[in-house]
Amino acid sequence: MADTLVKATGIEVVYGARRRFGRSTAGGNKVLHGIDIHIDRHETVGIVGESGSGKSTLGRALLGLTKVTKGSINFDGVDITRLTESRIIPLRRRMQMIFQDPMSSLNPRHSIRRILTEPLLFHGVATDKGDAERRVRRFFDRIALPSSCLDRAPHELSGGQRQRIGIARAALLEPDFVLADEIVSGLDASTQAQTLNLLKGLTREMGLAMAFISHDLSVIRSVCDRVYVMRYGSIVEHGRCDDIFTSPRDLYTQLLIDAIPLPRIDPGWLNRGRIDDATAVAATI
Amino acid sequence: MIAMALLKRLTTTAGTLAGVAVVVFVLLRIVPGDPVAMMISPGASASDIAVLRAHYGLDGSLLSQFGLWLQSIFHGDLGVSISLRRNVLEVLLERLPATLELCIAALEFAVLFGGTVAVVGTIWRNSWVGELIDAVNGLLLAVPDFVWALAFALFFGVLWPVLPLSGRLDPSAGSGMVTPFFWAESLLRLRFDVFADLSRHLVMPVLALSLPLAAVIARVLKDALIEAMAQDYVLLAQLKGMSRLRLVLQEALSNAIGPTLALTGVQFTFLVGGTVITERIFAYPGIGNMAIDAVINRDLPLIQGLVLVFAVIFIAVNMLVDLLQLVFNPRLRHG
Amino acid sequence: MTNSILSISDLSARSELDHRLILRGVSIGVAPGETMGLVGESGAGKSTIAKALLGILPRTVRITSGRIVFDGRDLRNLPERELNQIFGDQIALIPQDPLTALNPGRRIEGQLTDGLRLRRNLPWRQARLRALELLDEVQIRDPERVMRAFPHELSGGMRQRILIAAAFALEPKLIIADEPTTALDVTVQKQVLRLMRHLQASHHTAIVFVTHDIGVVAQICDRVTLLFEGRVVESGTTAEILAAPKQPYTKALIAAGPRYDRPETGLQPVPDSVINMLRADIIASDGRSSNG
Amino acid sequence: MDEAVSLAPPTKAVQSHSPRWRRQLKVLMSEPKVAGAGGFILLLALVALLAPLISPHDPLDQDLMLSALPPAGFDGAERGHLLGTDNLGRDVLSRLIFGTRITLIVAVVAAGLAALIGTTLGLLAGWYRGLVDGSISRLVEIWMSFPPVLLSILLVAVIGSGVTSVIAAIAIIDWTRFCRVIRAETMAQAQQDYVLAARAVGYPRLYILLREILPNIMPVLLALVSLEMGIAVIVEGILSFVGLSVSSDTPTWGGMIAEGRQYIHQTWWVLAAPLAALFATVLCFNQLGEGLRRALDPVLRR
Repeated sequence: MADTLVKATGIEVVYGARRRFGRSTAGGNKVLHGIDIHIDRHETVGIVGESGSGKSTLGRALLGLTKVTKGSINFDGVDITRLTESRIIPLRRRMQMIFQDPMSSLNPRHSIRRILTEPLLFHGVATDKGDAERRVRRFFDRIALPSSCLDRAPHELSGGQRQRIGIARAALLEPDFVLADEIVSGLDASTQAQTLNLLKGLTREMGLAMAFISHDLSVIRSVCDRVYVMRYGSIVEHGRCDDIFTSPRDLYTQLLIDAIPLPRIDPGWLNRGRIDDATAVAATI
Repeated sequence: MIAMALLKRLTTTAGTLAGVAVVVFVLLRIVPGDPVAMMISPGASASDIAVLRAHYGLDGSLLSQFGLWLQSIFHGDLGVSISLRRNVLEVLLERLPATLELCIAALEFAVLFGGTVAVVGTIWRNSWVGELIDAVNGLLLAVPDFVWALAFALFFGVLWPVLPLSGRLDPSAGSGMVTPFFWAESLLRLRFDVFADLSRHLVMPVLALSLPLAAVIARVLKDALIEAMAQDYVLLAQLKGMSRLRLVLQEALSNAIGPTLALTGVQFTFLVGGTVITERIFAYPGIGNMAIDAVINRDLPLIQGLVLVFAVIFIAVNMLVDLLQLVFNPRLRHG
Repeated sequence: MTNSILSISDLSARSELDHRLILRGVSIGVAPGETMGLVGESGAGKSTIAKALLGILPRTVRITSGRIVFDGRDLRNLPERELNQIFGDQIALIPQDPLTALNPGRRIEGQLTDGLRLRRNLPWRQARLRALELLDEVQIRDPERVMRAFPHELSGGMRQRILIAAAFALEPKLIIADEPTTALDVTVQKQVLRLMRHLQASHHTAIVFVTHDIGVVAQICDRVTLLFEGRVVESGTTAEILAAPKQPYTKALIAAGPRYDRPETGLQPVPDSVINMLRADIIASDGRSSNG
Repeated sequence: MDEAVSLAPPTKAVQSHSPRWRRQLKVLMSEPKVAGAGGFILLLALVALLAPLISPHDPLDQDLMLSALPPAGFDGAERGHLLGTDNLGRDVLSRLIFGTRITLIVAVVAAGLAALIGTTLGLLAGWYRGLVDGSISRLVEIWMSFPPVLLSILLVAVIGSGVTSVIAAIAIIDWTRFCRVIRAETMAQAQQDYVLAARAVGYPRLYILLREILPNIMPVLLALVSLEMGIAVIVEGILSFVGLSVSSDTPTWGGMIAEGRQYIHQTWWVLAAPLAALFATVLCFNQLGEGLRRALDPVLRR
């Protein structure tokens, strides 16, 4: 498994556990129940699940941004689970993140120039300010953004522009691994398509490995090679997209796929797969 | 669930009280110079000083002094006031009711006036009425009780002398009140002559204390109401045929009170603190007025007693606010 | 549209803030008991139409021309008193976000019975019984407990069912469903869509279903009206629109969304050429109407 | 579902090309409250600076022949004394002008100190949470259990009167106001995605606090500082009213108010003039604060 880049084994995360002298006692709700997941180099892996499935928490745990209460995370052979902050910094450059809400993920008081050039200087990807500026301008041509944006503040740009700035911030650091957390939900079909095509192009050109989190199976199918299906903090099924979508083994996955309304006339769809409402009710209260 | 929240609140309150006790004890001990020297009246003999030192155990270690001091407080022995030559607790209990009546009257007026302004400002928020309320409220927020008190004294006391400038009751009215709670007692015993006179004395100090609180309530409650009015559930209620007033009172108010309570609590403690200067301006015989004299006369036991009383009031107010939060916010109750 | 319950003709609306046209001569007809889909990307004007039908247009939006005939009466020149009998009574709303559409500070019972008591002045006991029936009808297992519950104790799907029950409570002739399932998980969405279709059949209520998801339209709507920046691009039965769309924009919009059953075809953004052609047409017609 | 999308091309047109700080300055000045209130305070500062030049009389020299003169416009007024004289014959306007000095010094220095202490503790408590937050919050809770006015009077009495002790008293008491607000604002900002993004980039924790979060706290902080200056002016007024502020010969508004209160029936204007000045100053600091909060907050402004 030489080409495995990110590997997580038996991860558990508990929110709100009251910590007594470092040991987390009982209490608090367990959000992830023993997750095993791996992502190989240059591979795009989907993580899909409905709200409350824990997919976002898993994503942040993979990047070491959320403390894991049990299990370990390995990035390119290094166990980063309990690394101190200072020792994880060099690795940070190689694993980046793109956010769902372009408005709140860019610092409102920083100019776009500062948001994009500072990380390059911090990690030494660029030798000096001029080098950083050149890299950013070259990248702007690639993602069709006018370089006059550099002097603007985030709230002076459109939603689509801000989303591309978010992608640029991650890609400019030339990482090996990118986490995309629900980056297209809430966008119109057209802008969604533009953004996903841009991202697919970049991952191919830069040979990035990507974990793509979404609640939308159709988006997952058109972007990812493999997919993990999650429900209530556990993985119910995983495999190549072609296998999962044509012959799903797990009942919940079937339910999830069948629940997607397709833009074609399908009279039977509405009444197919009547799961007993009791289970739905019990599960959700 | 509520019991657990209460228990947690009690422990933090105990912690705060302990902290307050330590601060008061230390504050009065770090005073430059010998604490006793501060406490003795001029011309006291050497033996008096020795007695005082022994009484406060000043010869023992700081810790034992603190222990001794705490014990005495638990037994209600706050020491003897130097300037008044009377038991501190007794004096406090005698004058506290006057201040409490003043503060409660101010609170009632502030809640009524501030609440009404907030509701009216919300209903007509898109008209000139709304803008006018905002502008006037902006000014009110800037005027502290100190400025109000002096402005009233100037206007009602001098230029248009309608109200008495000082005191709590005209000696001529002949109170004949038994309890120190004159205002409440005169009402209960239907002594309207006394009640009227008391009220005339109370108008200016109550207004001076309550207007700043009313301005805060009006501003905070109106912002919370307007935010609630923008929610879908108010739109649905409107579609059910509710009148604008009922929309505000039934739909928005229940959710707007929660956030407003916290700020009103803090602001009310400032109001109680404000009695120190407001009572002084109107020579109103409450504990606030007495506090300034205590400080000027360096009457340490009395100062200690006053600071503790104020602290207890503040902590009680904060606890009351937390309990009310539980009442008004079902989500907190169910956790 | 001879026996239509709702007939909007040539409706135009303008924003007071920047004086731009939001609706440009929209005409839509809805038959009793029929579900009409209003589809379009954000900014197409579908939500403005929905608000106009409920009389809750924001103060800054003004209808400049056109007629809205509901149940034979033109809403634009009815007295205020009569309009109040229609909005929220004969025309009801199913809102989008169940999290903000129920009052967090009040139990469910009050929010369900208010409409019955205010609009039908049912006594308190009778309104409570009717509310329990409604909860049963929307397949809620334990109506008594739900009546006493506060919104934060219930799931999103459960809350949306309650809102649907509230909408059908007054037996309206027309329901405006404003993106009712957008905020829900896809499994919950399917249950809610199934419930709406079932209730529509038993109450034969017309529904104007506003959404940006063409998949949902395909499964739930009898007819569809596609909007682009305030103008009707195409309108017809769902089968016609999906099988043989006449306008290039319609074809492009259907193809834009990703599809799990045909991964290679999806992700084609609407080409700029199609958008520019539409816009040129709009500017031309704006020119005609403003000096016409 | 926002409806009003203009016919402009998909990406928003990018506005003018002036550098960011000039645009921010233009925005600040366009806010009426900032321009108006700011202007008055600048004027006040000038008056304080040039007091000896512009003051018609020496604030201290008494002239019993001209005592208790009413202000201009009332019968018995004297030309040279616009706002009249007090019962010792001292010119009210001159004392008012010189009083501005103490007022502004106390306002600026006390508010600055309180801001420094409170903001530092607030940032630390809001960002590092855990034990740090617990102990600071407990300290604030204890500190707020004392009535601020009484505590300041007590402190000044203990430290001894004088401008420095007044400033120290105000700072020691009012830092909790900054700590409470800045802690809440820091916690709110810390939940934003841009902070998570900074952590993802790998910036150290302290760097994120100072370079990413602090700039976003500025609007609230600046507004609070100007509010605090207004409060400091009031507390200084109260302290000199109670006779604890500066030594009696230096004129202060509070001192004038105290004398005015004593002879309220004979010379009401001796109370009215400083009271009006105090009110105008506090009102301006307050309005400046609100103006700054609205002008500097991009979301509010859009």
